[in-house]
Amino acid sequence: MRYIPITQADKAAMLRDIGVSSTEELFAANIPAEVRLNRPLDLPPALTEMEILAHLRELAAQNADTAEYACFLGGGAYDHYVPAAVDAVLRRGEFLTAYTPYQPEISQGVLQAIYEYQSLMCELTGMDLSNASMYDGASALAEAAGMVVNQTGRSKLLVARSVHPHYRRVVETYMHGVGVELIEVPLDGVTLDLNRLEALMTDEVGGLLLQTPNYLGYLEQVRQIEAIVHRMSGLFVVAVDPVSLGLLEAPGHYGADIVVAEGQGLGVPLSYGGPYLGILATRERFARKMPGRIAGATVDNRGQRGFVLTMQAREQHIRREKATSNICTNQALIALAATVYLALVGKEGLREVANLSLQKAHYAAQQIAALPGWRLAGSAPFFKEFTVLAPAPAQAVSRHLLGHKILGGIDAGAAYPELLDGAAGAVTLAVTEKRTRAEIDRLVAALGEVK
Amino acid sequence: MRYIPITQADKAAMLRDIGVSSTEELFAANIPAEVRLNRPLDLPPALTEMEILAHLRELAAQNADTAEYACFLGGGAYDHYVPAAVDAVLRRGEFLTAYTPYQPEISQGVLQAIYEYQSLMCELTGMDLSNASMYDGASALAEAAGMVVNQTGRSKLLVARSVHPHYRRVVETYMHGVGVELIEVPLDGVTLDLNRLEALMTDEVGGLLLQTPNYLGYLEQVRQIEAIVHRMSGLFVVAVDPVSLGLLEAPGHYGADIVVAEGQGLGVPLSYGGPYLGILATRERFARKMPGRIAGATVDNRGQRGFVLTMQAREQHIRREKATSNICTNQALIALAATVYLALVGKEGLREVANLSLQKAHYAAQQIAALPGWRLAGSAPFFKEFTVLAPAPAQAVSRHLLGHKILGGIDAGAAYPELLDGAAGAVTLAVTEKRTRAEIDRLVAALGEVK
Amino acid sequence: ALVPLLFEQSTPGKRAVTFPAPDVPAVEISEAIPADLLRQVPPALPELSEVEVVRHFTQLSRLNHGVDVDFYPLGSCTMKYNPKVNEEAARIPGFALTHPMQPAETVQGNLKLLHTLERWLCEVTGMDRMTFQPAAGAQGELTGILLIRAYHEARGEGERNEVIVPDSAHGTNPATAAMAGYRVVPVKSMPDGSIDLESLRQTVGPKTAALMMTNPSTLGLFDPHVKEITEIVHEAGGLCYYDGANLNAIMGYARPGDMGFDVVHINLHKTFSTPHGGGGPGSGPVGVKSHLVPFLPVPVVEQQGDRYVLDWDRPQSIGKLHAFWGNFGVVVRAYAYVLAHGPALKEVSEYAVLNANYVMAHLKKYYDVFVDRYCMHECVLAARTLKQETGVKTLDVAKRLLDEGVHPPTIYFPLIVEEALMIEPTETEDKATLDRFIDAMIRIHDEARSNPEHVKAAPHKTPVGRLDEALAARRPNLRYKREQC
Amino acid sequence: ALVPLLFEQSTPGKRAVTFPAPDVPAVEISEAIPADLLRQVPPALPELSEVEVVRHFTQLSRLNHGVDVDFYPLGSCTMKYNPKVNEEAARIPGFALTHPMQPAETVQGNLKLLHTLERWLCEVTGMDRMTFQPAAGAQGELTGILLIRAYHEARGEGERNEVIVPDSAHGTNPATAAMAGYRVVPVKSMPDGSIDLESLRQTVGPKTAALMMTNPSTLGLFDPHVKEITEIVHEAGGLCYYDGANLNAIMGYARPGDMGFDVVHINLHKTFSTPHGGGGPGSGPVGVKSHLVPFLPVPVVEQQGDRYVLDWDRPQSIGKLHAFWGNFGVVVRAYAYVLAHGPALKEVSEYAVLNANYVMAHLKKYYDVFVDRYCMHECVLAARTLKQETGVKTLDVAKRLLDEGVHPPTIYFPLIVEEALMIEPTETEDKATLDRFIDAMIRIHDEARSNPEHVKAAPHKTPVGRLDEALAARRPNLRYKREQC
Repeated sequence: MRYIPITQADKAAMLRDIGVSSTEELFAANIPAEVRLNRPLDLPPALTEMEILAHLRELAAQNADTAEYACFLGGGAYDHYVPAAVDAVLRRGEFLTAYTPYQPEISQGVLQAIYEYQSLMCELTGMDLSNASMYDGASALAEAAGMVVNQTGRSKLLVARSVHPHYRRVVETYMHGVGVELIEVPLDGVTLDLNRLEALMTDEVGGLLLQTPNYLGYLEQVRQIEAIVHRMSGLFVVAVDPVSLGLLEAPGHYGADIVVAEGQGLGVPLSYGGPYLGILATRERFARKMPGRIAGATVDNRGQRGFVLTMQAREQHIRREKATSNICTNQALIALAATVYLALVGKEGLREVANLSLQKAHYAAQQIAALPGWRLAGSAPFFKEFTVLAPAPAQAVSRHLLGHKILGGIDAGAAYPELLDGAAGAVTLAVTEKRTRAEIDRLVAALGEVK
Repeated sequence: MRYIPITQADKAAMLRDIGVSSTEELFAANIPAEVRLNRPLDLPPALTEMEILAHLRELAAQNADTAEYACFLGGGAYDHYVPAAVDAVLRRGEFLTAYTPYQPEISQGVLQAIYEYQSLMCELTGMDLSNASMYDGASALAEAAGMVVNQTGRSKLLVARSVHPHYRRVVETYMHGVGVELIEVPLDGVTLDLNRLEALMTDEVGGLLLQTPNYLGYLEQVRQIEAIVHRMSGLFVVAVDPVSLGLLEAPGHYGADIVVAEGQGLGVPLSYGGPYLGILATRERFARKMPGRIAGATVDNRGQRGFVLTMQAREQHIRREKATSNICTNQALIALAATVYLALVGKEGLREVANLSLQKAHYAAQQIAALPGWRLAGSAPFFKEFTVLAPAPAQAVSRHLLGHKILGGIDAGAAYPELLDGAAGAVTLAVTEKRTRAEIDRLVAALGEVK
Repeated sequence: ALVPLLFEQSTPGKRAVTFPAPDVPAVEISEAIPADLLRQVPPALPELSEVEVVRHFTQLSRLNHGVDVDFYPLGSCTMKYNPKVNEEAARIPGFALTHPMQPAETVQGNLKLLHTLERWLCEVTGMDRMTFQPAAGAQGELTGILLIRAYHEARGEGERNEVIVPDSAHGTNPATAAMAGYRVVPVKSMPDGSIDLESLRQTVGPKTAALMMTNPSTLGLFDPHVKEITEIVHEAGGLCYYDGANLNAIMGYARPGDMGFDVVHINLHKTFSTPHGGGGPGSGPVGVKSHLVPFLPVPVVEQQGDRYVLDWDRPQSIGKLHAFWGNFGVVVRAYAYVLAHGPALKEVSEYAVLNANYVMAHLKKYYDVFVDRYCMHECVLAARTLKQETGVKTLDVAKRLLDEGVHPPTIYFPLIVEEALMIEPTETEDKATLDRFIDAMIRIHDEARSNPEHVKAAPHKTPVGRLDEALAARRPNLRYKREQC
Repeated sequence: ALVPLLFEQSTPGKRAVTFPAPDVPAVEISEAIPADLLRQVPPALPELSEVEVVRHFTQLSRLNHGVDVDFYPLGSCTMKYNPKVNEEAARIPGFALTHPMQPAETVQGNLKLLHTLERWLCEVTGMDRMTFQPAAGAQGELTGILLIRAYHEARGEGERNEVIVPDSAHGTNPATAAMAGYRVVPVKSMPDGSIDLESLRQTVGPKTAALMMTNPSTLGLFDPHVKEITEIVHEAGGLCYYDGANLNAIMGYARPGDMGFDVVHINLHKTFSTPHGGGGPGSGPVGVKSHLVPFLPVPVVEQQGDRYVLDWDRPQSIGKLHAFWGNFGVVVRAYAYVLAHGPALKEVSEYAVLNANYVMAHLKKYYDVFVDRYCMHECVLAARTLKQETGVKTLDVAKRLLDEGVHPPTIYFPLIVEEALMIEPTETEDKATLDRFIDAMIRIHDEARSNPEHVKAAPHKTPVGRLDEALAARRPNLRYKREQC
């Protein structure tokens, strides 16, 4: 009877009003015997609240976490600081336990927050409009790919090999069914090969999916790339790290047609990979092709400003098989987290986070590159993440760091063997504003022990 | 500028409106030079939010806590389970950041919660009325002592030696200034000596302060004691463990005149001793002598039920030096915690908590008493806490348990040397519903190793 | 404006959260980053103090309804109470502070939790394996249909290009099929929402890849021929997809796997009580029968002795749906929820069905019922007669309910019911709340006769009145721009 | 009723939180506990489900105003913003889950925190040592006066039995003196709230134990003769007690210790920004000059090398005020607050004073100001003229403010000002909020002339209207009883 507030007396009265003698009659009237389950569910015995928490704490204790370990892992999820006020807002029951604001008159809180989120994403990315959120960065990129195909009518797409391998895999998965051909543009060093891009970017190709900073941490030459893509009237899709936009140019200012991002860095805990936040922003002219919910401002019959869900003619509950996407439930609460986060750090704060991450990452890179047997995988500019060639396999590096209570060492060589160049391993490291100099020095010292 | 939202531009405009050129003028106009501090405060440099939490986590890591150690400590603070919904309610900004409900029209939330708290305390204790809270169990007992003196006009009070030594010390501190003479009633074994009580309880004595279960964990013979106290028209003040009232008779039903309690067990974290909750309930006829805030039901000018602070003529802000107490800020949020807790566990749940604690404590006591060299300090009935005589000094026992990740072993012999009876130590142990049989067995095994 | 926008409250120079000064030797940004990649104009984020941010969102929240505030019988959305202990559970540092790229040996707790919940949910649904990657129901559907596609392709039956979807289905079903590259073939429902077997028999064929079905249907009624339906599809070589939107009706009573479904998705945020968050995050795990296991997204959590690993080596896999492993924080909450019930999960469905029938029993005298049969976990009523007689339509009834402090039911869905009101009370509501709702619905029904204009002008007590949605669509204002304020 | 009482919502048999079955061999309760000590009738606690409890308190909270909701310029209460990080700080398991009876070696972090904050607060106040035992300001006062009593008694001057309290003082001052067994001797204030030196000179004498003083006074003005005042008292053999209620005005600018005070209490929930919680918990640490250190409550936290211990061996101690060591969880929050500011604590007072003067500058044309001088952190205005001219009194102004969504100032205090309005904006309010308040106060002033009856009937927009306090006092209804519902 956990969480069920019907007493036996109430149940009896209710059954009487319904006109049956047991709930079994209700089920019997509906479910034919041939599909009835005639045994109890084979589940562990119910626990009380106290036991549930004790059990889960035991389970969680079997993990290493970033409270105990210094985290230099990145690869699309970053250990940025989450201000305390973010969770204080998220815990408000009116946000936490509401659903999609179908009834705007009692949902102005969620609706205004979405409108503010959309506005913030436009400011960050330099784009005209944003939806109310996608599942994560990877599926946002896949939805953007679908938009490109729909918009251009071209069924080939270029994907930079420097895009996060998981993201590429998600794009492939989404595009497989609709028969889109994905063509990989290879690396030249640690960034996209512009010559190959130029050759591959034909007028049969809908556009390019790019990520910058890319998976290895390096900044792509976006202005040159933009020119190549647009020369063939392709669409230029850019996946970014939103935190980087405190320092780096907004994709809207260098010609991106669609910007996607993983929003986790904006006030969202690592939480073993989710729930995160897919950001998707685009140009006004692609508005009707955009997937996902959108809130808009309007007025009520008392003359007050208010907010509603709008442009719903794109969506599945109206358009069904002709919808721009099947997305329904999205990541509203995480979008709220990002909204609260950006309101808290503000204009200066985001720049500070970006700058601190950059400073510390560059310090770490310099120190590691100075270690005998270690060198940077490339000389391209980077933001908070970079890749180093190691004198040992990446897994050995990672294992060694664990012994020093450090999480770090994504195996870049596994995904990009072309990078190794004779080295035993290639390792990607991320450094956020949370990492202290002492922790970085500890990392460097530990790496120095790797042979 | 942490938490200060005035910008330099705003400041300038405000100074202009005020008609000064700097805030210094405002201070200069008020504070004479002779008392001005002419140097910066010698405080550590300001930290950012991120650094504050990191620093505090480091500090907290220097403590042993009950998440890591099995806690068998009691002595007025108990490791009972706090349901998650309690803190969810307490975090609501409207409760957390309000103050005493001086403006009832926008404070019905706090006021109704206080009214409900008062009602719950009356139900628990069997008394007619309760105030809105006192600081803690000890000061509640001291305030009750003051009530007795005021009500009876007798300036001597009996205090059972079996009352928590800290509580007795607080009562002494409070009573010292007003010249009340406190007379200690000694132990007979592990409970009050009824013969001595009978002898000491004269018609010059205002009453008796008793605690049951007492500091050593044992139940006092309240019915016999009540008869003795009332025979001399004294007032009978009883301090209880509110959790015990799920099983034990309510003091209101055996003639208590004032009931006080430490409310920590009702949904309040241990928090190294505070904030806790002082409960004070009494008979209707002592209403005007009761210290503290009281909420009452009334109606508004629209005919709706509402709640207000009432009976304020007792209080310091009206009566000044003639007030029943100087108390102003109390423990409202902790009273709210107790209210939420009791609503969550309800009638059955409180009984379950009490019963589980009793069952586990008795199991532990039996097992320990069966260890060679160990025996119970007395044969009186007990609830969730008991005292054992040990083959080693209490501090050695406590130290040994720490090595087994167990917190336990309050030194009863230090406060009650008469208890030792030749044993090397006397140790009080508490067992709540949170302790598992495995933990108790671990405790027993560890104690078995003590020589 | 009830609450000004963050941007409207912004003042240059205000700060809330600040960060420490760098503790490493400074790098010149201009040396690290080429000028053409540096931002020239910083993003115009609002500048506010912490008190303003907290007040802003506190005030916004107070304009919002949620399950924590009062009844929320939004049909099809299963707005049940979200236990507070689960919020604590998901915030345990050992879960919340783990990085998705940690080596498996450092996240054994996470992997064990995923593996265990997979087993439990397979038991509830009658499936063999499950993936937690889909972030919501719709992504679960896409995953499921792509699994079916991969199955057919692996068997050399890639020419199957049709997915059959009943006309009563949620919009996500046809939209999903289209996203997976399928032609959507509608099949008509009978008036009781069940699938017309004859029509189905005529629809299936060598082009049939799958049937997507919600059971109980969106009318809240269990399709008695479900076994026959899945057999018809299977005989035609198609597979059967179970949309778990309405799983809250049948737990412990029946299992999609036993009905013949090959794939099923579950909405953890509905049936397993994770908070809806104003529109997510959800979680839409997908379960499959053994013949579809090779196609599951990578990686799959496998147990090896007493260790758990992520298995990426699955050549037939459809790929990935999520950058990492899905909405793990949501999964933790669902795990705690199952633990809180054990085999008594069955009672969840029992009381969900009881509550829906109780509401229907009381309201069917006042609102139209098209199928007068006991319902499952939700009941679909309609204001068709009311509209004919008074001009008060379903939308008006819903808006008037707002004045009663409860969230209205889903309206105008399913599409096959005119002026529909789809009421899903869930099992976490007590009789008193249902009675209050029933009384309100009856009062509105009566008021529609005595004072229809008052109902049509509703809501009257909400912070804003009826909003001009047409204006919002005609002149889209989708973001703040400085010149607007 | 807006929200039914818990008891009115109760239904027999409902449960929220449950507990596991015993895992130890059963003991018969009747064997463990004598029958006459067992409860015959269980306490009639309400029986509710978790969803009902959460909704109940969520709904109640929505009827309540707090600093998180909007402006709360309640004079003398320092309703500043409470940083959210401090809520996290106090909940760190290493703090929140420590037991007060743990051996010192297992709580070194706690003891270090207490010892460090003691040092910091001594620096802010100019005192030598401090105790954290008092749970609130009033208990701090009692502690302080008992320390003074112990001092005189130790010097054989126990005959000093008078405490001098200005007539402008908070009620806690005289109430405290009486609780400590002293005769309260009032001393008149000058119209500007400062102490009449002549009158003071005539009042002090061999009976004088102490003077209790708030500076700035409750009129928000700093007493320029404070040094002379403390000297007069000291010369007469008395000690000086500083009521820290208004410390938020002077941090970094002046220190009670430097003004000649021997004892001071601080309200952590005011000046150091710990939440007021609807009326507590607070924390009222007391600082003393060295001559009072021997009398501090036991135990005292002492540093020995790099270890911290609790020192109980203090024969001259006044004893204890709290069962343990005070409201530790509140102390953690204050510690975090000091860390967030460092020496910039001075700016807290700077802006608190700026804000109060800004409000006064704008409102003194509309409301009476008795002392036209720059104020400190709060300003005292009055509606005396308004009342004379319109019949609208301070209470009406306050109630009308409720309709504006802000909490009214403290009213009818200090007692020496007729129709007083005591406004303390604190430093955590921005100019826009102050302007909104100023506008509202002016609007009400104007409305009092144009439509006085509307003001007198206020509030109009709150969930309840004016409440009948007389009825509440005449027919006390202080608890729910079953027959009432």
